[in-house]
Amino acid sequence: MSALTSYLGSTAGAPGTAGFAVLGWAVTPGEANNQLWALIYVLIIFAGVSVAVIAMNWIERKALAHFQVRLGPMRVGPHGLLQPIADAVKLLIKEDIIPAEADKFVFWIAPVIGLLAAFTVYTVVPFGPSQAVSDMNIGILFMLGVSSLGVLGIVMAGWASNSHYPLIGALRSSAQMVSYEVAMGLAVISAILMTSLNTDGTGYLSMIEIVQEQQRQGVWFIFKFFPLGLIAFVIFAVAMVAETNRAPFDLPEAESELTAGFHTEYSGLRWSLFMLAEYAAMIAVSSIAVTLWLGGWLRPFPNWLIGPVWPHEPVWDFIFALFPGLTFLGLGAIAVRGTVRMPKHPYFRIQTIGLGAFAAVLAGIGVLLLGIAIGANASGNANWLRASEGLSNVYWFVLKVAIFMYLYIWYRATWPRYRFDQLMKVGWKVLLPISLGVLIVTAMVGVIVS
Amino acid sequence: MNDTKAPANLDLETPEKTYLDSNELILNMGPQHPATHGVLRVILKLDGEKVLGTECVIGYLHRGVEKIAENRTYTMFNPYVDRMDYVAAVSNGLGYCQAVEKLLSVEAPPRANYIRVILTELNRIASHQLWLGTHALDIGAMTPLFYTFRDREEILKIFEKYCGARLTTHAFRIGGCQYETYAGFEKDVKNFLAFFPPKIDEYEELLTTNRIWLERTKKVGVISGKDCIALGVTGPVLRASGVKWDIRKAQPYANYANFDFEIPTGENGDTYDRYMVRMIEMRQSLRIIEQAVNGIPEGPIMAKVPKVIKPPVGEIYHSIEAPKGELGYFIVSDGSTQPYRVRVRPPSFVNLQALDTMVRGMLVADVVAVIGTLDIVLGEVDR
Amino acid sequence: MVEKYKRQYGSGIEGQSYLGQNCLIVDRSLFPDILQLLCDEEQFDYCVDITAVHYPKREKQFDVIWILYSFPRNERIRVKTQIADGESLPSAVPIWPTANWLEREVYDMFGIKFDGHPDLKRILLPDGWKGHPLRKDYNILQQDNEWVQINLGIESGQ
Amino acid sequence: MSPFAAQGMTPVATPFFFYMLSGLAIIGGLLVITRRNAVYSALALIVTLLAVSGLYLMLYAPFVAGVQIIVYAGGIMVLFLFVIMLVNLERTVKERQFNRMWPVGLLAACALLALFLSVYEKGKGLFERSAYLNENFNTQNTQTIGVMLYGEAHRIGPYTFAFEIASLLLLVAILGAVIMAKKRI
Repeated sequence: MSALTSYLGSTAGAPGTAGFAVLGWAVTPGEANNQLWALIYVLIIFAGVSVAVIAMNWIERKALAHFQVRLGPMRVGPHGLLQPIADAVKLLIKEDIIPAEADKFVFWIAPVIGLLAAFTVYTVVPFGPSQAVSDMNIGILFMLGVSSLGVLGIVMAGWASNSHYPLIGALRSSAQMVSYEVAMGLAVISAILMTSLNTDGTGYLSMIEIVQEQQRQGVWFIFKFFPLGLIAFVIFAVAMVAETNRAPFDLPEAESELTAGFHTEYSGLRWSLFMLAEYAAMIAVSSIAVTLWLGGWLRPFPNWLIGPVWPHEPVWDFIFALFPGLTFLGLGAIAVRGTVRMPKHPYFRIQTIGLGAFAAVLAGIGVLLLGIAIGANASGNANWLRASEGLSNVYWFVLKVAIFMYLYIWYRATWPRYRFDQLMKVGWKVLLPISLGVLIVTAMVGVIVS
Repeated sequence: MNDTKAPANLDLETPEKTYLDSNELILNMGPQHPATHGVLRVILKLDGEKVLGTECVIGYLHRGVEKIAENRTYTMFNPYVDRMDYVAAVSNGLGYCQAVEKLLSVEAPPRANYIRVILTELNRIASHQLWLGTHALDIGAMTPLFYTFRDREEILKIFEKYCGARLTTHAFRIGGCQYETYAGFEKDVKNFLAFFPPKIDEYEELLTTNRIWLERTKKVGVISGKDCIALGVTGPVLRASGVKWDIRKAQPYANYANFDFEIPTGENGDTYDRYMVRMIEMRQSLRIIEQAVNGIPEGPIMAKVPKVIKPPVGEIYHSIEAPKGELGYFIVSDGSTQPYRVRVRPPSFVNLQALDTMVRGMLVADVVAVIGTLDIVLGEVDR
Repeated sequence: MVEKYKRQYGSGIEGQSYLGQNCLIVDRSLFPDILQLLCDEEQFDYCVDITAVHYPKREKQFDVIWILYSFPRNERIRVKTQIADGESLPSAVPIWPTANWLEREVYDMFGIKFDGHPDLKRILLPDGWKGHPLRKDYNILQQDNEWVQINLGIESGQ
Repeated sequence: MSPFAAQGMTPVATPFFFYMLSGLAIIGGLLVITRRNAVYSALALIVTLLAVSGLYLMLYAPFVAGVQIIVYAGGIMVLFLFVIMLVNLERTVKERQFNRMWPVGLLAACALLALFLSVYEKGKGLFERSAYLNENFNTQNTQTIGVMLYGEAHRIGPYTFAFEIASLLLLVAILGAVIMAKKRI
């Protein structure tokens, strides 16, 4: 993949020297045509997304539980922290069941396709100006295209199971995804149109360039031509929930109607692949939204605190550079509070120690990040500064994506499920006309302004 | 009255002519299915997602309650009725006890009647809460389930303190109540009266004006009042279709004539109206409980009933307004200690018959919503 | 009311009241006209229940009972008839659609057939079951062991 | 002149990728017509489409490649599968794969091949000239397509008319399909 993507590298950047500062790399490995670093990035992102999915699993169960006046997992590890791991182990060692009447090959390959599609999009997700595997000049198209392939996995799973509920789930899923992709694509186009509203009139499809264009224009696109950007963003935010089959659009796996929808017949490892793909896809579409409308890795208030263009204002830079470390310290403090409030009983000793150790690890990471930020600022070493900046880029990006993840949980706790025809109605009769209108109005405003 | 077609039976063999000649799908919903509230099996004939017809297959929970009754004495059979509509066990017990009392020509003393009314209305609220939680869950809203179960707990606590059981309470005896109220009963009930209205507001906040909830329930599973009567549908379903009929008002029993309450009715007979009717019913039940707990008289709680119950030869039909509709007991006595025949007229069983009329031409998701809104309990359907 | 019908039908009809509840005892031959009349002319628009009672020692073994309710009159009435084993009754489904399942249950439990019922088959018990459990000669401990063995793969349902 | 050379980059295993992708496309195409099960055919078609989009990438047409994936693999094929799942597959499996019209089909295919070959022979010069698309393919690729299809400020692009005609044709096709399929509107 990286070999291919390297051909697509955009600006002919000079290949930087292979330094230690991974996060401070001047260009993406893809641009630098550096296969080794690209591979390392891929591995880091793969591991990172997997960990994020596992963490998301725990957070979703806990948050949902607290929405619903219950506690959620409490037994495996302190506050159920090890629950996802226990679940993963359980799923891995479960018997692998393929229904006798199923189409073996398609049944086998369906979750793989879903997972592949969900993970491949991360090659172009920009965690920072150089913190991406590659920067394709059609980045956003690539993301939309590959994530739209995920539905194939669902459709194939539903068909291959040779059972009625999965089949209906697959039918629903295919209709749903195709219809919402249209509205989603139009919303994306209106954001891309905004990238071209600069002095030389060049627009960008590249993920990194889109964010940098927001930086240059000094505004996140969600606030551009208020409320046009906001409307497009909301349309995307609705469509992306539908694209990822989450509540209230979780019809393909509606448990009260179709038992489990397209993965009714799946179990064990294969089922967990679907789960992984679903969460990975959620994170992926959220990162599209973050990139297009919420300024990607840009920290908040870019123009208010330092002017419309992006000169480095050392004081604010420094203050914002402290955030990642402080966040981890805060999480550590929450864990410490949990440790202190653990029941004082020998039975809970191991759990208390475990939670304390977890707090220590979080605090340690926090101290390390703070150290990098403070040290870089104090020493003024360019490499260190770049590393520190890279870290905060990744931090802001992840934070914004995390907000979307929380929204996903919130939706799920609040809303009933749409019915199939209503879902179609919302997609075709509400979202599509609005997104078309927004696109046209954005174009007109853009012409008038420029 | 006769223009409602009887629920035609599903012809599974001959394929119907469907849109674009695509195949119709026979979908077996249940007996193991998350949305069928137990072991109901609904065979759906689908064109894509559209329901062409349904057929209910019931009886998976059949325990032969009516046969058991013929082999037990009147007193011994009393706990069995709790196992029919197990989420409204108190109502079942009330209906049975009153039927036997009628057969014996005995009247329960006033204090017993007040206790009966309080517990029955509490049970009606508990039943509606369980209905609301599961119905909302069927439609996809997870959270109300946990809220309703949290608050139902308060009612079950009162039951537990009163008679020691939470679900199958066996609270009443033939001739009155076995137990005097425990100390603090009135306080507990009054606390509940203060505690619960904000909780109903909370449920309504989550659902009543929720756009998706409105779309999922309005114009779904519509049944007219005329159809309801023809199909024998009773309870909130009938009232939501605009028929203002409640046995508590129409043929009052157990002191209900003395209480001031209203019968909520709907207009459209759709799922949303049924939802609203039940929500208002909960509030009305609170009103009844309030009047009852404030006016509860002193006195005996048990009428003079012989130790061995031997009703004279004869037969009786007595029905009460259970949370789900008209719950009737038809008892034939041959003068012995055992009933010669007990026939239970279960509201869920008869209401379930309307499913086909309500879902024809709708979508699969609506079947789930309609099963939820009919508020069936399979223990009662199958007996 | 009873008088009116008595005049019309003669001795086939008899009124009875016990504990304030009215009962109409009607001869088998007057069905289904009497039900139709009750529904149309006397406004008994709601068929509450249909059930039966088994008296094995009688010549006409079964009492079949319709419990009717009139919304306009707020009144209940029972209609009762006696039939012998093997005799069938006309179905009330054309009059009250609700009779569909109720008659199926009576058929299931007593083996009384209803002519003109759209789909008379067992409702609570499985289709292949032998015997009708609410007949008095059906022992409560008795089960269709053959069915249990074939369909459930266990020795006995006890 | 290859853009790689312009950027001082070395193409890595280009022939390998070309043959791999073409091979995949051809194998996929063969599977489409030989599989009895329509779902397999559709899946094979997806493989072909993806391989073709890979070929577009190698031709420095990333925009077309992306659109190929979104529209064909992600959109149209999903609809294909949707329809295939709704129709009765059992009958198609039983039917003979190739009926006696196959020589005619082969003939038509050969004629098409000949047409392609002749176009290629006649238009060799044209293909080379089109390399100007690639000069600024990094940033200008999408813009160039836009200019070709829609034109610039006050000038109609070379393919604008054809493009608009094609979209009109599609509109008519949509209307026709709706009218034919819908029993009443």
